[in-house]
Amino acid sequence: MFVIHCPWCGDRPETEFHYGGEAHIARPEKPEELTDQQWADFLFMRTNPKGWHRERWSHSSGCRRWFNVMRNTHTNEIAGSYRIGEMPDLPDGSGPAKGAKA
Amino acid sequence: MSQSFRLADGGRIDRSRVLHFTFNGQNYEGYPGDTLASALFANGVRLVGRSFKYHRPRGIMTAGSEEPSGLVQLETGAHTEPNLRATQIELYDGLSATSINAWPSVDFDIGEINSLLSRIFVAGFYYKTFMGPAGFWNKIYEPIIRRAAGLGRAPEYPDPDIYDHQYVHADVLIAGAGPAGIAAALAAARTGARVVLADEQSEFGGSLLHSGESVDGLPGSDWIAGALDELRQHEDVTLLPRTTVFGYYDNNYIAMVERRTDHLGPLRPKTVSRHRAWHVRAKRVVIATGAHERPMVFGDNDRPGILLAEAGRVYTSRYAVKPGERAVLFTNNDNAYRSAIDMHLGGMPLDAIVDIRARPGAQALAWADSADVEVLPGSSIIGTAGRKSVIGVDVMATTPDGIGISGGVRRIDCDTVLMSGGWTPAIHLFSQSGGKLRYDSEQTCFLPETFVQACRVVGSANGTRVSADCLAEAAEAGHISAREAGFRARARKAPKGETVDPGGLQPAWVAPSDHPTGKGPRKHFVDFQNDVTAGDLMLAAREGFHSVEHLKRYTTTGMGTDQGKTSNINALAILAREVNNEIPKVGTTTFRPPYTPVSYGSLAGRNVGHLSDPVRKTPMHDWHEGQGAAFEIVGQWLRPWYYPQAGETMQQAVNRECLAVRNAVGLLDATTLGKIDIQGPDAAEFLNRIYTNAWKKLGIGRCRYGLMCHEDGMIFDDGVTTRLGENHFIMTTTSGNAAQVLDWLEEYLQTEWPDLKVYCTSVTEQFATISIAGPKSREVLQKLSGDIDLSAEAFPFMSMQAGEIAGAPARIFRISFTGELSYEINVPAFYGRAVWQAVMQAGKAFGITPYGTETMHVLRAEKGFIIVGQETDGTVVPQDLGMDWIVSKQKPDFIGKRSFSRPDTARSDRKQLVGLLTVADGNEVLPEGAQITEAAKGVPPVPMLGHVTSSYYSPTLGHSIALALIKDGRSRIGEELHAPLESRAIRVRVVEPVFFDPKGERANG
Amino acid sequence: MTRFSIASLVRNAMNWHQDWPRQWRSPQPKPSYDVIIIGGGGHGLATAYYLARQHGIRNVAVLEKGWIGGGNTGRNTTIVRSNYLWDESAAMYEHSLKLWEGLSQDLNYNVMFSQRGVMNLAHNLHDVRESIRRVNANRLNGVDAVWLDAAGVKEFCPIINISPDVRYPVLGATLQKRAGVARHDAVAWGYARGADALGVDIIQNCEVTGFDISDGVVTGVQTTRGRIGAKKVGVVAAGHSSVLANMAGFRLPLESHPLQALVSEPLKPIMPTVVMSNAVHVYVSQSDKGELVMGAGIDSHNSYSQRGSLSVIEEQLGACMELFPIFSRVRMLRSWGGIVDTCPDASPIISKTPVKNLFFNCGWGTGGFKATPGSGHVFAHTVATGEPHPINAPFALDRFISGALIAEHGAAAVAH
Amino acid sequence: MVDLTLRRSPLSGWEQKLAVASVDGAVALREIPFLGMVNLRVDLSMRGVGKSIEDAIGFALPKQPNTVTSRLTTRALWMGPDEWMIVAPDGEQQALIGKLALQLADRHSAITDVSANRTTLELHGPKSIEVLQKGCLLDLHPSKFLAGHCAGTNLARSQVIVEKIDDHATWRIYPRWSFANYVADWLIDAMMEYRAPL
Ligand SMILES: Cc1cc2nc3c(=O)[nH]c(=O)nc-3n(C[C@H](O)[C@H](O)[C@H](O)COP(=O)(O)OP(=O)(O)OC[C@H]3O[C@@H](n4cnc5c(N)ncnc54)[C@H](O)[C@@H]3O)c2cc1C
Ligand SMILES: NC(=O)c1ccc[n+]([C@@H]2O[C@H](COP(=O)([O-])OP(=O)(O)OC[C@H]3O[C@@H](n4cnc5c(N)ncnc54)[C@H](O)[C@@H]3O)[C@@H](O)[C@H]2O)c1
Ligand SMILES: Cc1cc2nc3c(=O)[nH]c(=O)nc-3n(C[C@H](O)[C@H](O)[C@H](O)COP(=O)(O)O)c2cc1C
Ligand SMILES: [Zn+2]
Repeated sequence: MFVIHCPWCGDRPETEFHYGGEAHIARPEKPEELTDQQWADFLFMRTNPKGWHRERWSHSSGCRRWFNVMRNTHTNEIAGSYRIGEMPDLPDGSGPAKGAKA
Repeated sequence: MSQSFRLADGGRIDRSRVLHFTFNGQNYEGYPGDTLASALFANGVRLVGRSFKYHRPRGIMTAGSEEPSGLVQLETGAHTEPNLRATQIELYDGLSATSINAWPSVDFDIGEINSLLSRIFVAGFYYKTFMGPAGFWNKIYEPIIRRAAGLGRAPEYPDPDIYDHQYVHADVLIAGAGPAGIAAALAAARTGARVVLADEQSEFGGSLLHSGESVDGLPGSDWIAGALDELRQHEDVTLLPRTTVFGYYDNNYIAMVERRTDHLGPLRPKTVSRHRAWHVRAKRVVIATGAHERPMVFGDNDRPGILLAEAGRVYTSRYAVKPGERAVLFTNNDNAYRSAIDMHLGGMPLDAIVDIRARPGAQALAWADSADVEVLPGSSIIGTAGRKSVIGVDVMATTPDGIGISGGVRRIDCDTVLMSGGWTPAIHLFSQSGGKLRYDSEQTCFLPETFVQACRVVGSANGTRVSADCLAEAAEAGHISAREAGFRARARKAPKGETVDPGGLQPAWVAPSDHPTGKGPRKHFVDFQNDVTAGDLMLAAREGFHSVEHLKRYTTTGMGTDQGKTSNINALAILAREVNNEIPKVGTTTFRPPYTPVSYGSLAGRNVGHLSDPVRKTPMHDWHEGQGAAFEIVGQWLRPWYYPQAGETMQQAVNRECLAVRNAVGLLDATTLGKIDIQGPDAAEFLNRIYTNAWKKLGIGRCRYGLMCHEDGMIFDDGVTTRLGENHFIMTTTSGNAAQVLDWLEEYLQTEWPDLKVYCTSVTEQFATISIAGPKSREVLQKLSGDIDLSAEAFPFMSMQAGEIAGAPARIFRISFTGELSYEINVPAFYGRAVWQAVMQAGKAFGITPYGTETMHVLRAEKGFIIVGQETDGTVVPQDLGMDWIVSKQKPDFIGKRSFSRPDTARSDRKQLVGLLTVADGNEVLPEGAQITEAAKGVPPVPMLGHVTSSYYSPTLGHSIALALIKDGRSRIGEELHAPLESRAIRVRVVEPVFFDPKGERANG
Repeated sequence: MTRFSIASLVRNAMNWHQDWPRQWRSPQPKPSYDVIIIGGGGHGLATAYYLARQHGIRNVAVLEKGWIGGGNTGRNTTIVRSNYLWDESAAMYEHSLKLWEGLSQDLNYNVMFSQRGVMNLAHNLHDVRESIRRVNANRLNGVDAVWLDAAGVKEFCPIINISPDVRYPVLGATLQKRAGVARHDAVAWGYARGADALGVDIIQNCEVTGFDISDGVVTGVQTTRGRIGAKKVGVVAAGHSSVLANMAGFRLPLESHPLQALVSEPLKPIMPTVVMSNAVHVYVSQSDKGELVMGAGIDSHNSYSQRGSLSVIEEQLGACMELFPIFSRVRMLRSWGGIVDTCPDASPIISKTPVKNLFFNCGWGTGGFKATPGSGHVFAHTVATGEPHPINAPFALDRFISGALIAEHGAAAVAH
Repeated sequence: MVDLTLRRSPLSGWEQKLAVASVDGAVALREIPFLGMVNLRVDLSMRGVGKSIEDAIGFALPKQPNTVTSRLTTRALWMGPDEWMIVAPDGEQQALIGKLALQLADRHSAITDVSANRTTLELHGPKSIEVLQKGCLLDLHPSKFLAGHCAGTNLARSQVIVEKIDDHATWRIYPRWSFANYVADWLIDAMMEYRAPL
């Protein structure tokens, strides 16, 4: 059970949070213009990386805010949290993925 | 004679009080401070159990939690506990224990026959046989194997004891309270840090409790007492004896189990948890868990009376008992001399030391010399004699390379053999933390190398062997840990320990014997619990099981209840030798929690029985209960299912309730519906995106039904939402989805559309909801609602009014889930009970009838209304339910829309909602979940068209009705199909899914 | 291959078992193979075995980054059943169950497939409805299934608590009698031995680190032991499937989650069958060695670390105490985790990919052990012929585009 | 006329049970029914909003997460960056709502009466921390969780709001209505061991 840093409430146990999967998968602005394949990409396809991962969490038992966490899925090391709309670099120096929405 | 092996004096036992206990039905005595193991030794009981596979007689081998073979079944009946280690059971008055895995008795065990077959029963033999003929495995072989396997017995009764949890934070948590742990705790506590110090034993002190060493010039026990006194002075120090640190999880989350009352025996208070699982989030962890001595692997090294050298000393020094009359030590290291000679000096004679090394250390020889104990260097015990006890050892000289033997056999009579193959630091917790190990070839053990979490390892656990160094490094670790946790104070002087060097060691993984290992009748046990011999390991290696993980699984070495604490290193060293690899390359198996077994009860804690999960009750619950309602579990809620009257069956009650609603008036507790208050200038736009239908033009005071889909187009929830003001809505959700819908709304607002100005607030629990339904509902309500005009014109269907009902502020929604004229009243939950009763009172004259969820289901099914989760299962889009009317064609986008046009979702022959009527017997109710086929019969796989989602007897219509999802169902209306059940098929006709009042006139009136 | 039998055991005992050969070789990788299978779990090894046996393709290597069977095959709760809801799944799992029924003899390796029955409990009316739906569907699909009421449940498993007073009382259960458990390690070893005997190279400690792809066609793999050429590559890497897909340049609809299991200390036989409960998230059986084997739910977050949270285990044991109050004093001996590749519809993917001659078999998530023989069998067909076997055709990747998902969440909520 | 005497709190009828569970000198538990509670959602960073609210309730809302500000008998608990729960004596909520509505009339905000949404349990005494720590994962140590702190969290299997009222180990626990009996049962159970000393 991790300690997750809520950008508002500080360090709290994982059981207070709800996991929301990979972050920065923006809902397409105009879904009707996408091919079925592109829509399937949005709906289902995930990077699911072994290593650094930007992911969404919601502090569901606390302040109910959604925010993002940078976590290494291999080691479970957590590098930090940031609010929706932000995009700090990952510890390995990589910035935002191309086309990713903050 | 009672306690004939008890030494005349000494030991940390309380001789002033005698404790009585039984083992295998025999009465014995012991003292407070004894473990069951020491008390058994005190009474000369050495045969304790039988081994797992060969049922060989076994005794106690250690004095601690690493014990592989001295396992017993404690107590009987509801209090019984299997597989406990005698070495960890604190003696209490009235204790009773028995041997396990022996039948009819430990003295005469039929299973010992396996021993004769042991030549066949080698590692993995069961993979090679018992394969045929077909069916024999289940019927013949497996039952026999199962009966032979297993150790103790599970209790047959529910547990009378309770268990709980405690969640705490610590600056420094210290695992193990030997001299190192205590020194670390002192240093950390002196800074003011919050310190938790835990030790699995009943007393703090670890090896100092028996080693006779001094600290700071004080006898060990005096130093411990002083240190504990000081620790108790610090407010923020928690001292936890009888507490095993069993798991080291991510982010320095430490799990421990405290045995709070086991040692009190039958006297224990029932209101206090027996075990408490501690969950500690620690800023820093200091691991001071000591080390385990390891056995020598030699011929028939498992007989009762053969034990670890250090254990011999523990029994004489700490418990003042002799494990036997005459002992021999077999070792490969100097330190064991010290243990054995201490024991000898303590009153348990040591006749000889057999040292596999040609040249024992000078210090060791001096110790032996001073105690006048004979040393046989360059010698090996090739085998032992005896059955239920060792009665002698056979010794031969080793060849100069140490691998072979030469010369004649010398028999040394003895009833106790001490063995020591060196020490294995207890790095279990460190490994669980994710830390990586390195191999130390001098000490022949694995030691911490790379740290992943914020911890330190000190003392014996760190491979530090000189006491003075242990104390110094521990004190430093305690201090630095506290400093890293934010506590600044100057370090004080570390306690000063003795500087005796424990001397050297020469690895000897298998002692040479008269037959090559594995090729003769002698067994060289490595894993004493699972009966894994050196021969088994060598066989596994020959068959290609070269990975240490394969070796473990093929032979089961290290998989017993001791998890190989004493055996793993020997096993992997033997493997390394067999495959010509280096020990560090072979590596260890994975260390996993728990360190020692933990009761399920303590992990479950208080989350059992009536506290296992919240039972959510509505404000009217007591009333329902008072009326004898039967309840349905819906998520965590309890909802009235139906209200049987005296003598009524469920069907009769439901019929009565249904008819009451259709003909007069009924009331339903609908409090569990989710309610979300939605406010903001963009609220209507938000609903437009969330629901499939249009919301912007909904008038104030008007209600509308909506469907929500997930992005994949599948229906997720439904409910009525009402516009309270230009920028203000109140949404209802299904009972089961209330929390999910709120989360879903927040998720979209916060992550996708932060530009929308909308606030959502859950008011599910703020309001009690009472649904009044039936032609008389207006009249009933009128009696309570004073000045609210309930006329159809003033208060039309699908609208809402605020006012006062029966003295409570209320919102009244004219909506209907039954198809009848109906009002849903929301009052602050405080008033729920009173208003409910007022409605009952007001309705009396009209025959008002409370109805439950079953009746609600029948009534809505008559109307063809769906229930999310019943007509839907995550694979259903609105169009499948014939609800195209609620899917906006105008809106450019809403959640789920894009998915409707995918090839499979756009198919015209998807499963569609239809009604079904039974053809032959109109009263027959189809089972919900019945599948629908074209033909009445067929050979599997029979093509299935769909299934019955809802099915009831409709008292209103006088026949049964059903809803079903049927492939291409809309175009099958009028067709006859079948519902094949186990023994017969029921003929059904496909009809429209609305059975009653298709025009909706009743609700509208 | 030396045949295993009681006779050969006795014969070898005479010689203190000195003559048993290796169960599989440990060859050096050849420069290239007709087929490379990535992943030496049960599914990968079974695929190799059936490629060699059914399709005569013997120039095959199985590349395993660690030790064979060390992935989910070696860490699962070993429940084998075929009572899935949808036709496509029933066909797949029943195909597999039929292979299980002859597997020990086929492999000449005792995989201890024990058909002691599996019960899936129902705790509320919704469960009951869904259970009956599944029982009916199963029967029509030729999968044995019965519905038991609470008394029937008690009769089949006398130690279960069916008191109506517990928080989530047992209202009944579906029972598949032909279902049961098997010895997980033996499955990997048995297939390995069988495949090896047919000429398949099993190469351990060989991690695939990249694919050689030219003009959209796979030509080989990069490994920690060098490049190995291949005409075709089948990836059967369970929790690591996404990692391999990412190497090949595409994404999969998978998330990797920790799933934990635990065993108790060994006990004398007490648990006669397998009991699963989706609603309270617990499943229990007892191994032949005597441990109670139990599984938990997945940790919600993605992770490739084979460890989960204690809280998940605690929750599951709370549920267990409700069903089996007599286990309260039993003790947990060991707990561990695996990495499961969960798929949005809780069904597997056995499919061609955007790269020619590169095939994936993944997405089994929390419940693929039971499918080991069947999955290997149809995947071998897919790899050998380049086209899916009729049984795995519906499980192709394109279902995520068309929307034709096979939603087995009901059967698979804690699907094992 | 609204009739206040008709009201029942989720733990009406539990008074005796809670009193019996309380142990002198160790830990005591009671329900404080019917406290007025108003949920307020608004963006405090909008100009003038802070002042408007101060005018309405007589003091400033806490900006510091998980803290409480108060004046006399009215307290404002930080619930989220744009969410507060204002707790006032029974009967004052309507006036509060009126004043807030007036002040925030032209502002995007949501003022919701949630007085019945949760009830209030008060736990007090030297053993109160130990009791809570049987099911609460927060660090409740007196040096960490101070008087005037509050938090949304879980207590055993229920979501609750926990507030520390004073420096003398007095806690308020706000469970949702339908969880109140569970939380009360759980606390009574957790207090049990102090009745019989170990
Ligand atoms: C705790 C737990 C309980 C479960 N219980 C059940 C159950 O009761 N019933 C059931 O049916 N299923 C169950 N499952 C699921 C089941 O274990 C899996 O679906 C199944 O074993 C998958 O088999 P596999 O051969 O595909 O995968 P694995 O056995 O995981 O094999 C994949 C192999 O690929 C290797 N690999 C990965 N990447 C590479 C690379 N780059 N190069 C080379 N090799 C690589 C891995 O090392 C691994 O050995 C459970 C799973 C878990 C974790
Ligand atoms: N390594 C050796 O070769 C060796 C051998 C014998 C004695 N010694 C001596 O032992 C002393 C070292 O002291 P130390 O404090 O490091 O070790 P120690 O053995 O004295 O103490 C370790 C303590 O940790 C406890 N413990 C172990 N695992 C635990 C767990 N998971 N949870 C809770 N408690 C646990 C044990 O009960 C024990 O009390 C020195 O004096 C040293 O000379 C060392
Ligand atoms: C069905 C089954 C039964 C097991 N029984 C035991 C057991 O009796 N003793 C034991 O130590 N481990 C047992 N294990 C767990 C393994 O030791 C090991 O933890 C598991 O295979 C995961 O590997 P790892 O812990 O090395 O990562 C069992 C595992 C499974 C899947
Ligand atoms: Zn927060």
